[in-house]
Amino acid sequence: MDEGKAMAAGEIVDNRPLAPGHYHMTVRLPASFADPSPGQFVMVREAGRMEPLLSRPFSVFDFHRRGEDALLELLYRTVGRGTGLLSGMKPGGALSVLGPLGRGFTMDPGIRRALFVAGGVGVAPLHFLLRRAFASPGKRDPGDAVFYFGAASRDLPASLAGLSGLCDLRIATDDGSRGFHGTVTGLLEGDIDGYDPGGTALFGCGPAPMIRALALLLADRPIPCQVSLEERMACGMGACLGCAVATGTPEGERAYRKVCEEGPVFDIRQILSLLSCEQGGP
Amino acid sequence: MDEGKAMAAGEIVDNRPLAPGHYHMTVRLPASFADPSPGQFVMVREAGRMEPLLSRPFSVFDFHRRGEDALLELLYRTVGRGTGLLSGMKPGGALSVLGPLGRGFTMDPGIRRALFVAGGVGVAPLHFLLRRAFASPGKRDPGDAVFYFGAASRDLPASLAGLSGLCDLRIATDDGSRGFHGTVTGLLEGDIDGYDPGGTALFGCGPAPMIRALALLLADRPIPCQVSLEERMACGMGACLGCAVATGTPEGERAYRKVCEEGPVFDIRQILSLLSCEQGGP
Amino acid sequence: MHAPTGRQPITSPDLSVSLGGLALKNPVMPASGTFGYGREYASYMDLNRLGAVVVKGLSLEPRSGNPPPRIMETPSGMLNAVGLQNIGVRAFIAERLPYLRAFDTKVIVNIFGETIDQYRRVAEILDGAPGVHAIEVNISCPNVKKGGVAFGARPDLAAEVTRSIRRETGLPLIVKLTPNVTDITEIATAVEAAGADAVSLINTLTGMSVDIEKRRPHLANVTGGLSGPAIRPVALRMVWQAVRAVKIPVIGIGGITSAADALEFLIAGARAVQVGTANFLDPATLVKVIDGIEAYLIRHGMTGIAELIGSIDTGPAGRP
Amino acid sequence: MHAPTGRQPITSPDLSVSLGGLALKNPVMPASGTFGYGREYASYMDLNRLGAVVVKGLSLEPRSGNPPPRIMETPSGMLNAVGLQNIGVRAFIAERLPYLRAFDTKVIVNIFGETIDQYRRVAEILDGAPGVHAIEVNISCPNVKKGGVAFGARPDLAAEVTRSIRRETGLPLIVKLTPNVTDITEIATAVEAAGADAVSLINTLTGMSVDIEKRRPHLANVTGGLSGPAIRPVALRMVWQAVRAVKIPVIGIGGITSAADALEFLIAGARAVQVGTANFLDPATLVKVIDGIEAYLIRHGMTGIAELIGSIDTGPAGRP
Ligand SMILES: Cc1cc2nc3c(=O)[nH]c(=O)nc-3n(C[C@H](O)[C@H](O)[C@H](O)COP(=O)(O)OP(=O)(O)OC[C@H]3O[C@@H](n4cnc5c(N)ncnc54)[C@H](O)[C@@H]3O)c2cc1C
Ligand SMILES: Cc1cc2nc3c(=O)[nH]c(=O)nc-3n(C[C@H](O)[C@H](O)[C@H](O)COP(=O)(O)OP(=O)(O)OC[C@H]3O[C@@H](n4cnc5c(N)ncnc54)[C@H](O)[C@@H]3O)c2cc1C
Ligand SMILES: Cc1cc2nc3c(=O)[nH]c(=O)nc-3n(C[C@H](O)[C@H](O)[C@H](O)COP(=O)(O)O)c2cc1C
Ligand SMILES: Cc1cc2nc3c(=O)[nH]c(=O)nc-3n(C[C@H](O)[C@H](O)[C@H](O)COP(=O)(O)O)c2cc1C
Ligand code: FES
Ligand code: FES
Repeated sequence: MDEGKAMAAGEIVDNRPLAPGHYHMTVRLPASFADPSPGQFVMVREAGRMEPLLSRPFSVFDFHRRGEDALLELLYRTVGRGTGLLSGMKPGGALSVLGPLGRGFTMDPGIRRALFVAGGVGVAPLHFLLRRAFASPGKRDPGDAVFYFGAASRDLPASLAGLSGLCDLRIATDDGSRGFHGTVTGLLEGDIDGYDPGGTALFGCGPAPMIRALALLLADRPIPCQVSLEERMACGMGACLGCAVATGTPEGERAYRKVCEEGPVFDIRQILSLLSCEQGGP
Repeated sequence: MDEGKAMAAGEIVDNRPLAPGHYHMTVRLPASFADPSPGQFVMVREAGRMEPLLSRPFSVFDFHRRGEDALLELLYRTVGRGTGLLSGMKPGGALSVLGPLGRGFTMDPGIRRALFVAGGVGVAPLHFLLRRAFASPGKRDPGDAVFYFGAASRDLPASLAGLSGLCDLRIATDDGSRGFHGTVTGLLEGDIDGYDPGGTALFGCGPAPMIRALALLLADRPIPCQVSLEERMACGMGACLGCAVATGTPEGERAYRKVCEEGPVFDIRQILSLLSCEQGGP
Repeated sequence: MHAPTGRQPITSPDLSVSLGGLALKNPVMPASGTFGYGREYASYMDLNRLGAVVVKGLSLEPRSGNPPPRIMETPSGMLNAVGLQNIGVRAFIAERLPYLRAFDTKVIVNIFGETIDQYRRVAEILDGAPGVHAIEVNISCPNVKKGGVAFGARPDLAAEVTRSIRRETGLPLIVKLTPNVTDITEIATAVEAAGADAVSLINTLTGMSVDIEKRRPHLANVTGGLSGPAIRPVALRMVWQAVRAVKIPVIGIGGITSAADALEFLIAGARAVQVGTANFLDPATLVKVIDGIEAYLIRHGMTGIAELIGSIDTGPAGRP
Repeated sequence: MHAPTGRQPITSPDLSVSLGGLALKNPVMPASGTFGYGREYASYMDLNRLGAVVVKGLSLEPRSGNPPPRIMETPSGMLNAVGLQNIGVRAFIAERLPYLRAFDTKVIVNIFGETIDQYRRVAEILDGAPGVHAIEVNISCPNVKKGGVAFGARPDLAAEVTRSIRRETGLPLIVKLTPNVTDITEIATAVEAAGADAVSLINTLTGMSVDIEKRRPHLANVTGGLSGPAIRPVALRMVWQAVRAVKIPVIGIGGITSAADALEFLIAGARAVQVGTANFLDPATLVKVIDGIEAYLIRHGMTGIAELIGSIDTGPAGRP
């Protein structure tokens, strides 16, 4: 019996727009909230409200402890009812937070160069991974992290300018207002053959078309790649079987796996269908 | 076609507890909001929220115009989900307000003495009636208004101390912490035969037991009495037939009438059943 | 996927639909019992905007309805046990219909009875009344013990009511179905065969709620009809099933609060929609729904609502 | 009305109930399919607190379930089309049951099949498995085309499934009913006569929702099962009807999120309750429901849950 986890009471400390339709939120949680690892997520709901009914999953964008508090940071895009209501909440507002949940990214010690590929708000878990793996003293050399960041326009990358100190940041925008004019995978395509597959690893998160393009790009290139997937979730903890993603093993076995429990991070080569992956796009 | 009415956008200016479980709220409305008359009510909902689903009816406690604004005041008791959520709203919060609705009190010019009988939050419409009929210059003499106010304890009457300047205020409390120790109708009972039935009129609002006791008290006393009733409402405007109250005519006809449209103010002698009248009690 | 084509931008798409002989300027109307006799809403909207006005259910004789409490809120819904209170069909024709005739909108009269003969006679009376454009037959109201439930729950009885009314009137005949059945398509096909020009669905689901302090039902009638957004998924499923089962038009009803909700029904194949409980939340809902549908058609470059109706792609799982 | 009497204050009322031979320490358990195989929730609560654990529906062979998207939120509810994905009854016994046996709580195994024979064989396998305390037979899941729907919608088929399982096992047999029927009492009485020790209801209502931008259903399976607070009034009505129709215990299910919700069912006559969708909103819901029921009994001076169960006063309208 490993009893003891619970929904945590969260208080919004800060909630502000970063770029059109994108918000950054800081939530104060009790010290008992466990340390999330990069790629893990939380299920969030407004405390005391029943609409929307289900909690919403968000990747951890950042996390620190300060005194008795745990501070959770989220980056989210307003796409519907839940995120719309969330964006209207003010500091002091009460949330219920379940987590940290799921299995995050694994950064093999043998990795010499990490390539990050973020599409839009898919930057959230990669930001946390980058900070945990490269930003702390004694960690890896920022020069070994190349961060490909695609967005609709310059606004979102501009608002996350702090990234550039932690890595070699390469930006692609759909409207060409900053960096490469095109998709992030288009940008990566130009570079990819310059990287030595040995010792390189790719970490991706973004809208379904991005993940598909990435899978295509890697089809005949032996670079390991972990992606964080999305699926509609009810429980976030493996109980409802709602968040199925079709996966395949090299032996040809086909199975639905639970994004919430066995993911959200998967080896891109195990995902049979990327069609239902819809993280807020650039 | 008398088109032109609509749900009005309201902004909470102030919302604070007056007494345990009782709140006073001021709502700013557009100038186009029509003047309510005493006894009329409004249907209120949190703007942009679907839970609770139905709007909630509240009597007008007071109403003024200031410049371009109309200021609506409500007095409410937290009894369930809707009023509970309302009590948590902060200044700046957005409401949708439909009204003014229903038929209010009629103050016959021939009335020389008005007796008000309020139970708990039932004071709301009577407060507005008192202010409209007695508080303005050139209006009636406050000495002609006797206001019987029953409450659970001294808290609610104490918070509405301003009433005493407008009338002869007589308080009854269930716990005896102020005024008469007992029900408001018990207090009235001791006085009632001192009033000359000719030229006297009674105006009541309160929980069902109070209204029933009042009806009993008046059974063989020919004082006219108007009471504001409550019933669960869906539309507030006569369309759903949800708010039925059984009424009878002197000719023995029995009919359901709509509290929202034909009331909420009725001649107490027309009400066949007072069982479903449940306004927040003392 | 359905992006605007290279055609001229559409500025006023054609919203008109035809319901088994009844031509409506747009597919949006109130649901019976939530719009009074129309006049109640006239100060909140221009009734001329509506596809039709559907009035509170009428019976041969006036009915006083159920004792209060009659309504109770439930999660995203409400229960009602109004008990089909109404002024009776003759008083309606004498006192309420003249007002409605002044508007350029269709008047659909909802009727019910406790016996086949009562249904028949109400229809007979309405048939001769100028200003009545169609009859909607409630074979489904769950509130009245001897009322609709028996008719709407059995295909044979549903067909019998339909046939008997069909004989009385040449007016477009809409039969309104109850969702409290095992197989909605069975009832829909039975009334189609019996001469209905259209079906409308759903009426309310029968529900109940209990006051745990008093330990008695919230409604004096014990059970009531559940309506509102809570029932929308059930309504939409049944409408989709009915659309595939019958050839006559289907009118979608149940939990519609916005143009987006209405579009779900139209895309699933409903020829028109009715808005019920949402009228209580905002009395101008109907007009907002109409405006929203028009805006959607424009945004999607559609010249008319016909392009939208039934355009759902259900993929492999939806094939019959 | 029901104020505490002059008796000693009650501090720990008796919550235990008996379900056709199955003794539970309290009447609260999870609904199948919302609690995994139990272990998923062990870090959020002490499983020993529960009246029983009810596991995800099991079939003879493992099932991979439906393609995604499998769930969609609706007003106060959710649609699911998981498609009864499960590891199969044998893997359950080998891999999951041992874990559950360590707890001092009853294990109820939910089963389903596509043929009478499949049902029968699953029951047969479970009958011999130590640590299984009761079988709940899902004759109602609406997600699988060839699955439960046909059995639960017809009294004769429902009875046949019940009988065939009854022959295989002496374990307490709970038959779980679908609400997608015209008359729930007909099915309840049929399975009672066929040997069920209890009935549980309701399973999900079949529903649907449409993505209006993509113009296709939100669920890959087109339709799904509606659960959550939205369906509570329908569930409560059917439970109340079933309680009056059968003598065996009735387990109430549908939209329960709190002790207050659970109390509605108990007062209406349910001997026990199951909590489904609400486990997703707060994984500690079940324990909160148990604590809340106990607090209510204390507040009302009741010595045990038996005083509460079926204590509803429905007044004149509720008389049969
Ligand atoms: C593990 C995980 C991590 C996530 N991390 C983030 C994050 O860090 N920042 C962020 O902005 N979003 C993130 N998402 C997506 C986020 O959960 C959805 O955008 C959110 O649930 C939408 O809620 P809504 O009520 O606003 O939208 P709805 O009104 O429910 O739906 C609006 C649109 O959003 C899509 N959508 C709904 N739910 C999901 C979902 N679970 N996943 C993907 N698309 C969905 C719908 O298909 C629809 O097109 C994550 C999702 C998962 C599964
Ligand atoms: C014309 C009219 C004027 C009113 N004026 C006031 C007022 O000025 N101040 C005030 O505090 N309250 C007033 N009420 C009562 C108020 O509308 C209810 O207290 C409120 O709707 C309860 O909402 P809720 O969601 O908090 O309670 P719920 O959770 O819906 O119910 C909680 C309790 O309140 C009772 N209740 C619910 N709705 C009503 C209702 N419409 N009337 C009476 N009891 C109800 C229920 O029976 C239940 O016991 C008025 C009601 C009417 C009809
Ligand atoms: C208060 C109320 C009264 C109703 N009265 C009738 C009626 O008289 N005749 C009828 O056919 N349906 C009646 N209905 C059912 C509605 O017309 C509609 O079918 C149902 O409410 C579902 O739609 P909604 O969810 O949009 O409300 C009534 C519904 C409500 C809420
Ligand atoms: C995701 C999900 C999966 C379910 N799986 C099963 C199942 O395997 N077997 C079963 O009998 N019922 C299943 N159900 C139905 C529930 O047990 C329950 O009857 C229904 O959800 C209504 O209760 P609720 O409103 O509390 O969720 C499932 C429900 C949900 C939401
Ligand atoms: S969200 Fe419930 S199993 Fe993944
Ligand atoms: S509240 Fe709808 S008619 Fe009175």
